[in-house]
Amino acid sequence: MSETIWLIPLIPLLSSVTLMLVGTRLKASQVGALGVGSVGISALLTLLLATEFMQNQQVIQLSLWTWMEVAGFAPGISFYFDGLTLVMMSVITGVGFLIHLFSTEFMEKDPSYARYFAYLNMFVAAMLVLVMADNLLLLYLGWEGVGVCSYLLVGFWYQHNANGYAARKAFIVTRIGDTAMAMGLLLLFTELGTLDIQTMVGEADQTWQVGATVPTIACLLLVCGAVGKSAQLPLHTWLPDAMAGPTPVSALIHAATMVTAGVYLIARTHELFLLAPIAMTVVAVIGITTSLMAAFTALMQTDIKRILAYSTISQIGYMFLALGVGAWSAGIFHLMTHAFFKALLFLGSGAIIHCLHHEHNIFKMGGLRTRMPVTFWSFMIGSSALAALPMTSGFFSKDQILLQAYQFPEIGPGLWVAGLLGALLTAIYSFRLVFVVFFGSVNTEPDKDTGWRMAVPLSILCLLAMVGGWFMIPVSEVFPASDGSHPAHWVEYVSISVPIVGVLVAYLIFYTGQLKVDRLANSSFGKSLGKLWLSGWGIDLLYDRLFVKPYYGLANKLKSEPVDALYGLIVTINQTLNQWLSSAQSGRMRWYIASMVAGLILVIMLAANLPEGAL
Amino acid sequence: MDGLNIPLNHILLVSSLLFAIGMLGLMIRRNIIFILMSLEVMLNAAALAFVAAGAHWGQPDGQVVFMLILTVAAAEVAVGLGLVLQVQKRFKTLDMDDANRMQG
Amino acid sequence: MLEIVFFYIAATVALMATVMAMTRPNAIHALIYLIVSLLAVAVIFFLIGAPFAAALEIVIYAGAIMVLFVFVIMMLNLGEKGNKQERQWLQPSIWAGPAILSAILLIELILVISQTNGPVSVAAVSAKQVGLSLFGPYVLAVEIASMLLLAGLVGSFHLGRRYLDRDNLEKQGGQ
Amino acid sequence: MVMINLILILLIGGLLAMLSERISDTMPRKVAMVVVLTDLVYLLLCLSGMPEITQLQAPVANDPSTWLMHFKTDWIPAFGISIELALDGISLLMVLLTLILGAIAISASWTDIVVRKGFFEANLLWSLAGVLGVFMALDLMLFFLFWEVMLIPMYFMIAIWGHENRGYAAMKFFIFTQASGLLMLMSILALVAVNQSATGIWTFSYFDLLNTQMTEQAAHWIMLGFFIAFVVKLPGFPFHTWLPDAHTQAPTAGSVILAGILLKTGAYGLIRFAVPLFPEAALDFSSAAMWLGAAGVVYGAVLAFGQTDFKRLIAYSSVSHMGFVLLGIYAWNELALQGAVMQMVAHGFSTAALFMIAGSLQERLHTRDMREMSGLWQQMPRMGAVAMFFVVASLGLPGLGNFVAEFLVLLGLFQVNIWITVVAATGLITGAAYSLLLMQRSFQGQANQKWVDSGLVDFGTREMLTMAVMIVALIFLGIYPQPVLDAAQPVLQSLLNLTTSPTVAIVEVM
Repeated sequence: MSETIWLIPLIPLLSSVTLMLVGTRLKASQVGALGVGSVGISALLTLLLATEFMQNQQVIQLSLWTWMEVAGFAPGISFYFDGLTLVMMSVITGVGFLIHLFSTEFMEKDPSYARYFAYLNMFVAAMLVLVMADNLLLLYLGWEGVGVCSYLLVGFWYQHNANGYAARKAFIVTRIGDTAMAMGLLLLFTELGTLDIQTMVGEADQTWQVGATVPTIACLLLVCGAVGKSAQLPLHTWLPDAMAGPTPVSALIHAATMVTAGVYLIARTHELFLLAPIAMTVVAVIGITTSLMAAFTALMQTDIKRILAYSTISQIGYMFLALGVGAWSAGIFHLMTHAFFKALLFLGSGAIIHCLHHEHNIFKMGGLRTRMPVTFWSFMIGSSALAALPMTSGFFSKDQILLQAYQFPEIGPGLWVAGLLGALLTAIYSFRLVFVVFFGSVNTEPDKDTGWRMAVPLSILCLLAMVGGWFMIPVSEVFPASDGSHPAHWVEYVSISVPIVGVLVAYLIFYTGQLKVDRLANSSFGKSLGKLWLSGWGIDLLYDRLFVKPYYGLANKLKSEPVDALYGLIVTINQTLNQWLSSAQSGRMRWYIASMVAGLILVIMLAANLPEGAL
Repeated sequence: MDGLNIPLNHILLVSSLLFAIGMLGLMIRRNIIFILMSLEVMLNAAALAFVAAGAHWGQPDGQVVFMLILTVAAAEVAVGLGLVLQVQKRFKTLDMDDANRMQG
Repeated sequence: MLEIVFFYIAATVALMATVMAMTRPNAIHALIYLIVSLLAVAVIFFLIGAPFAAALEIVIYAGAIMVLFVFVIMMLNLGEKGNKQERQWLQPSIWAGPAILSAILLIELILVISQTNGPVSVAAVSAKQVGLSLFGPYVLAVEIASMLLLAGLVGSFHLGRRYLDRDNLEKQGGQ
Repeated sequence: MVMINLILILLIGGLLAMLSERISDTMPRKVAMVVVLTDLVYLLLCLSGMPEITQLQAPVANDPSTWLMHFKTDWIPAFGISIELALDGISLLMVLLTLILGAIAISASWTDIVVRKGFFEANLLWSLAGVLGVFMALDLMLFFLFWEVMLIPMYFMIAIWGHENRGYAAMKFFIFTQASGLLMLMSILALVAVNQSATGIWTFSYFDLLNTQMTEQAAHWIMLGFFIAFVVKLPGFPFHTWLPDAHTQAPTAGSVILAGILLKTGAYGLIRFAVPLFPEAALDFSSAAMWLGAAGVVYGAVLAFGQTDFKRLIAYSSVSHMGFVLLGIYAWNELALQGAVMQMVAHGFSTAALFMIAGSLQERLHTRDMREMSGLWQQMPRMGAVAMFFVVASLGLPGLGNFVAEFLVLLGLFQVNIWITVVAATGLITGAAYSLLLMQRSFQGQANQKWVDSGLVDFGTREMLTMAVMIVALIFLGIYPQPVLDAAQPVLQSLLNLTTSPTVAIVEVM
């Protein structure tokens, strides 16, 4: 098995290429079989691999060929497999498989069915390469690969310009982070002479002191990449717009897998970050700030997918918080559980959208509890997990994060309080969604309920979202063990009770209506605050003014090619000269004579001044 | 022919003056006839200088060149006046500027 | 002694006549001044011992060439209108610039000339001497000059004939 | 002799193609295709017969016998001018690229040339012959001759078969290249004269002129002459302004050859001549050259973003990409040089393909204005998919050739100057911006009813086959670039050895 792990990304890739080449000639059922089947096989292989790994705990390193070899720079097409990789691969292939299955029904009517699966398979392949890469350059290949797939899928319905805009925004904003990350790679290679992750961290340990400048800069550059990909402040603006893509895509790429690549990157290179405490603090601060910012924003959104998008940003903020405080395994754990419940929520919302004629506004839904029971229960479970209600998967992971954040030196309690506030908000917005959509009066009648291809993935994900918290992720070998001390019990109790309070608040406001917030909402302060939150703190607008518009302006201004004007000047000079000289050729006899005389005068003058015997 | 002789540079001075006047005429007149006349003056001034120089050295070369100049002047006037007639016929004027056909 | 006096008188006459020739609006008047100038130059030739040149000057220049001018001017029939126009053209603004240029050139020439010194030769150069060197060392130049004259002959014949062809004469007569 | 034959086949083939127009209207393109493929096969056969090819050993730069091929015969012995051709790894790569892209160019203009087809194909082949000569000539006079030979047919191609504003573009192209060619000639003569005064021997041979003794002042000026001549061709900022016009107005095959091959002659000249002939002077100049390169990267990208003309956008993207080549060359270490060579090859394919797509669009829509295109994917999904592939290739997607090139350049550059690297790296972002905009404006969005009604034809077999060649090439370069790197490595190593003489150390971190 260990020799064939390269098959796991290859199979979806081959399927993707096949679909691209001959997809239009295949029947829909064949396309579906190929698309789902390939990921299914990968999932199966991953499962086999997992069982093997659970028995022998053996790290696999497999080198296929040397990618390029120039002056000591020799990254390989080679894979590295350990517990962390296993977790990621399981999520990608497992959740990926379910989402593919879901898609066969969701996208059934789309004329570009084959193209959709081609992209989706390609994404799975790229994502697998990302997590399996044993060097940062191959990781970067996967990293950019998923970026392109994300671009293609967000802009899948290319006929609408808005989708194209969202897709480009997603790609370019993440590209900014990617470029910084590439600079990080350059720095790391220049300093350490390799990009091979395992060798590199070994070198780094020997070369650098904790807190030295170079690793700090390198780590911060990597963080830039992670921030872009994982939609954290300040590069988060693309994710809400990326919801323009088909909903299963949002579930797979923009909730479960790709956006967590940043978390994976930091976890993978955590040995470097341990050398750069400043970078870690930065990660923690970015994480918690993003988390709060996104949670406030999610409170005000009306588009079901945008709520989930901001919630994703917020949850990834928690993961960043975990990484920043050194709670590596908690971060990865949350990554996994988040993949389960957020995929569930997205697929659930996909089901709603699918059955409600592409309605996105939650206030036009309502009362769907009885009409779509499977979806309702999915949402109930998903939201509970998201809000971290006790015994759900989200509870275990988020609890771990908060507790370890509390123990972080100096700013720990502060982070904890902020995290709690986030958790409260999370509970409120997630149950706001549930109460508005599933309770109350029916505003739009669904024309159908979900078919089995939607119901099965939903059910499995429900199960995972419930019991996922009991999984033991095999990362103890990867990350340094935490010191195992526990904070005071009251900290734990508070952490547990906050989400419940949140649900209660949501219940009172959005279900019974006993808690009136109208007066606050209608006050001028409340209004402007609401507006600010609705627009995502106006960051989009700010960037538009600060970067996008000036860039367009610059391009427009330069369009006429100022450099060419320089060469135009040469032409103008020549033309002027030509005019002068040709005006001398006027045909006026007297002018000619006068100039001849002038010439004569000159000649005599020169001749007279010449020294003796020169002539 | 004895006694004081005429200084060479005085003759050359006269020649220069004649030349300058001829040239001035050449530049200020627009009528072709006058231009031709001015040319004659200038040629004549040059001829004077040659003859004077020849006389200075007591050699015949100066006069030889004078004769050559004479032929040049004759030919020039013959052709020039022919052109004058043509110009008058075509342009109904003898003004050189009006006869100008260049697009300068 | 007398030659010197004559020389200065002749020179003065030549210069003044030339100036007059250059400034007359009437072509015939100008021409007559020019003839005077040429005659004065002929006197100078005679005085500096070039009697043959003086003779040629009178015969060919003052005689033949100037007569040619007279004929052409008569043919063109410029009249009073031409005079008026000429007067109009002789404004100071027109001749100021050329005058300055000419003056500069003149000064330069004078400066150059002032370096030479010495009188002209006592003995006259006879026509025989001239003839000998013409058909001796300068024979090639003579041939060229003859060709030039031939070309002038053909050219002027060609140009003049067109002017004097029949219908043109009729048109002129008709006017 | 092999090298002479390669050039002669093209020259005579051009003549045949021109004459074959009398047989039938479609004959010239077939003849041209056969000629180029014959040339390619001939080269490959000759190579396969050589044992050296399997173990490309480091050629000693100033010892021609260590090169892959070498040919020398007298031409004008009085001035030491000879017909000297030689082939090493880099030349070989460039020659192969030339022949492959030559075939692609002929395929690209299979149908869009309607007048004087014979003469067109002849010009194309002659231009290719000139390029081959440039890549192989090692006598400077011969090099200059070929330099001119490749330009004049190109001028005709733009001036006769170009688009609406061809006269202007052709003239601009001609003046720029001619002026730079003149500069090069002057530099060559100056170099030879300097060498003559030092050694007393007249020679134009590259091998003899290496290590010419000259004063620092002389070296600087002569180097600058070469530099400008090659950078105009490259084109580097600020000498690039002929390129957008020439590319935009040239017929498809012309654009393909211009972008794919002709630009590379500039880069080749820099690597082969401008730096090795004047190592110290080039070193002194390197940071200015690198800033120019970085400026080109950014400037090209910003201008590309502002364009509305499909071809013009690609043309500016070339400016941006060739900036990386300039950066790579003047960083002058193995990583960066390998990156520059890779970029030359990869950019050859990716841009040639984009120009082909532009040509196909022009043929179908009779416009290049992207404001009139929109949603073309719907009608031409195959063309759209192919365009998408090359667009992501040109924005440097890992796994495709351009990424390897750009990353290596940046990696090498980073060791030399960090700030230039930072500036150049922004090219990756702006590159994404204009590339995706191109895609958005032409193939995505609401389909323009005008084209829906007129019924557009998607790529056919011939076009897909041509594109497939380039797609496969780019993927291959992207995931297994080693053959190209191996071919160039010994040459670059020997050049580096030649220039990094004991006292000179190039590395200067921050």
